[in-house]
Amino acid sequence: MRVDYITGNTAIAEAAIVAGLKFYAGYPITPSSDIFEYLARELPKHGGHVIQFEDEIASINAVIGASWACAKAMTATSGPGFSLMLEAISLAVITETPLVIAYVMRTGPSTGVPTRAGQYDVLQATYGFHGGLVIPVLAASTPQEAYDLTVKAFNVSEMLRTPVVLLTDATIAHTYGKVIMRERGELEIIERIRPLTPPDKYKPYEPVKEHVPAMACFGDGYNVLVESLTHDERGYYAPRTDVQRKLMWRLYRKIVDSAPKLFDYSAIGLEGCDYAFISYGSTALSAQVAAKMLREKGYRVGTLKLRTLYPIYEDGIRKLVSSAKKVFVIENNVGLYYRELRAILRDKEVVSVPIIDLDLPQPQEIVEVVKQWL
Amino acid sequence: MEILIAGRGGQGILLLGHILGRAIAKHTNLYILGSEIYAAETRGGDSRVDLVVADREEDADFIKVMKADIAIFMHQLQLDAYKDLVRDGALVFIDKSNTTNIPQRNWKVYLEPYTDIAEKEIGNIRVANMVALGHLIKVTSIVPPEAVEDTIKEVVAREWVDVNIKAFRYYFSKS
Amino acid sequence: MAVAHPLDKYLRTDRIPTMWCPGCGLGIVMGTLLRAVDRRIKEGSLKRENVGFAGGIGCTARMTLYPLFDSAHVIHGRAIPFALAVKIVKPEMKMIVVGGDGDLAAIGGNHILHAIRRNADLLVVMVNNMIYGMTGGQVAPTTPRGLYTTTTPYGNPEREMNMIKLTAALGANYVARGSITHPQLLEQYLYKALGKRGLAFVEVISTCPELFGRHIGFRSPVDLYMEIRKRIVIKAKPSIEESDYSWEKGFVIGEFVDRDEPGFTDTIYEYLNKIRGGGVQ
Amino acid sequence: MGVRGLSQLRIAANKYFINIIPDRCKECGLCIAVCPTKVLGRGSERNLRGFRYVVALNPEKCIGCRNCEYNCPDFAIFIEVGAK
Repeated sequence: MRVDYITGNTAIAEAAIVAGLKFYAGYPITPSSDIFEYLARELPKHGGHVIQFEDEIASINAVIGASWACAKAMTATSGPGFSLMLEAISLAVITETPLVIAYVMRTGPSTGVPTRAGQYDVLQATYGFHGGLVIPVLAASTPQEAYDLTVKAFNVSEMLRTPVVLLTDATIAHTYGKVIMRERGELEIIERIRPLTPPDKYKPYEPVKEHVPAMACFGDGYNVLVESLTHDERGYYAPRTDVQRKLMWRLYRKIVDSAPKLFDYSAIGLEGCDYAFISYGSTALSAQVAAKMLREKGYRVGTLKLRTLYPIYEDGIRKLVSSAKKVFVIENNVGLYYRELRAILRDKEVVSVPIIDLDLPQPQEIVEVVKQWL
Repeated sequence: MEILIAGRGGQGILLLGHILGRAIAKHTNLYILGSEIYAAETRGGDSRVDLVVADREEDADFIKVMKADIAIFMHQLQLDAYKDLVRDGALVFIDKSNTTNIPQRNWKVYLEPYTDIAEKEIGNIRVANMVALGHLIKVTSIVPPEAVEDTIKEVVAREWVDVNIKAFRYYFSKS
Repeated sequence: MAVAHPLDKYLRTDRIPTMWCPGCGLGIVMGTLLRAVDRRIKEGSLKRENVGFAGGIGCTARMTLYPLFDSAHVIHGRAIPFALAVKIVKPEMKMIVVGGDGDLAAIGGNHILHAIRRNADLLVVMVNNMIYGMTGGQVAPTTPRGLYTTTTPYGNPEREMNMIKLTAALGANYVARGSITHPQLLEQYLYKALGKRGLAFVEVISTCPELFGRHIGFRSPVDLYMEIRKRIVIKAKPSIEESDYSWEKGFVIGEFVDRDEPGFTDTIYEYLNKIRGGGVQ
Repeated sequence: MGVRGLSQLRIAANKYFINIIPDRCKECGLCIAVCPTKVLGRGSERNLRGFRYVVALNPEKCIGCRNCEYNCPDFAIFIEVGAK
């Protein structure tokens, strides 16, 4: 165990190394680039490769390739870069390729304010790619969480053979914090399931455990097929409804059924509360302070900070805020994740508190907006 | 506990804040979050570090100072700009060399010529930040001074370590 | 006692016949490529489990579906970064990127530029049938000027893209152009290319009997094949300038570049070893 | 049987065997066109997929050049050395 005083971006890079990162491909983009630079300096010392590709498209496709050579692989980017990666994320979904994308959100749309924060891309992070499935999205609000969730992101990607997004923003990226870094041996590190069957019996897309197939890699002698087309368990293209149905439901279920296992949050004062604040990422810090201010004024306000945004664990969230009469969803955007929560909290009044701020929404501003609803 | 450190670009504000934050993180059981603001495009513009320190992790819950318990102001401009972020009863360290107008507040003010001390007594105007840091540590004892010196050695380029430590020790060598 | 086709050992025979149209040149390219691989495996310079294929999207990229090797059929234009990453992580691999002119010269153009700049250790086989076949016969960057396609119904007004010149200019270690009408010669180029470090680029002039040939008046695969064969000029040591082609002028085939600069993989492992050995701070 | 489930014709031809796998043939005619001695010709029988697969009309003329094998896009024909 080590203790250090590092930024959110550095925490991600450090955690990736501990998780076993062996290949990083990237293209510079503010405010994610210092993850890249840090890894360029440190990862080779651990025998890993860091390569700057010609664009984000090449980067993510290289990450997929590296993962199929059985290296743990990641990239880091921000909104515009993530948009360029979307097509390949879809490829990673259908080919069930474990990989991690650290997504450091900045102010948008388009070039926006590249150095400043926002939470505009929370939906793009999981719904952006074509094909209508879901990938896990974890959200950090402090350097410590960035560290812990990066390790978790790798574990989830390996366990479920899926791309995983670790979502932060420009504020967390450059916030310093005390980070307790656990080393290998002090942490649970999950590795993908490798085939136990001999090559002639191996089917690259046949689930062996909870919808997840075992993964052989390039060079293992298994004649693997990485197939972007709709495929059967052998990886053979099969343009048939029965095959498509089976594949879609398996890819969907393996993520969505894991929601309880992936659910990660912190709750303060939710038991017996009248009002619940739900937030995530850097804005959760503002929401917690705002809640504290209201509690000091006698209101029974609890906060739920979500660290797992997708898959959504509906029952878990419902239970946590069950005593609240009103639920406020506080975000640094026009009210995006609110739509998700409104859909699952149908028996409650769910209020969107969208506060656009280039940095952190001010707690006082949250209090003022919320007060009219109390 | 909230600590605000503010001054103009070029005064070493970020380094001061980083060394203090790092020393607290690595050498105490306290939790800490820290954020930096600097106006990159204009040297001489705002430079500010906010540190939020708490006994429990969940109480180090914000990265911006709401009401500072401790503040360092190295320049008049930032003193004017951020004086309302400092609570009554706070300990406020002000560089007398760069200020003329101290607001009438219910603070415990330490008005000391950090810049002049650095220039005349240490021999390098650039270490005014460490003079101020030494003063803050001596008064508050947030972290043991040795921990700060270790942190200086970790963070500062080798050839500048001695002069920074000398500046940091200034107030400790005075009785 | 019947014997199997000599290439069956390298084929997912349960997927044969291929999806390609009758007379499509792609089957010839695949057979030729597998023969070249076979020679390398037989002589011991290549291990079977170390041969990997990657292709993007298009009829040519479907060539990744049939060989009984590690294989990746990825997204349009992006096979090069995929293959390069495999090669970097597992330098013992010999990665073969197969793609059409659309896949590699159009949508994937940026990746090929930078793969060559790096002298990435890949064999890139670009099958040039001068058309977008899979999507129905639209113009490609390689379509000769003047020819009809479904998106240039009045004739293609654009200049043909000469990938030989491009790859040669950027410093590939090996650049050759073959033709499906001369498969034995093509096999020589591919065999040689498989033995190269750095980037080897082999363009193959091929046919799309359905959506190129028929559209410009050749009614059968044989007619188009014979027409192309007429327009092929074999040269022992052609100059780069001679690689420019047009429908009228025809296509010079041969080896345009053959050099032996260090490949990307060697270089990055050299760095990595230095860093790990403490040679780089 | 060379291939599981597929029938294979093995025609003794001079010093060679001409092997044809009818169900792989797509009737493109390339092998017929590239044969320098006009050994091959269009057949009249249809295979599994309805193609009239190639036949060896004049096997005795085979010179073993393997042009047919090299130019067949479908692995449907190959030459074996060794017949008498």
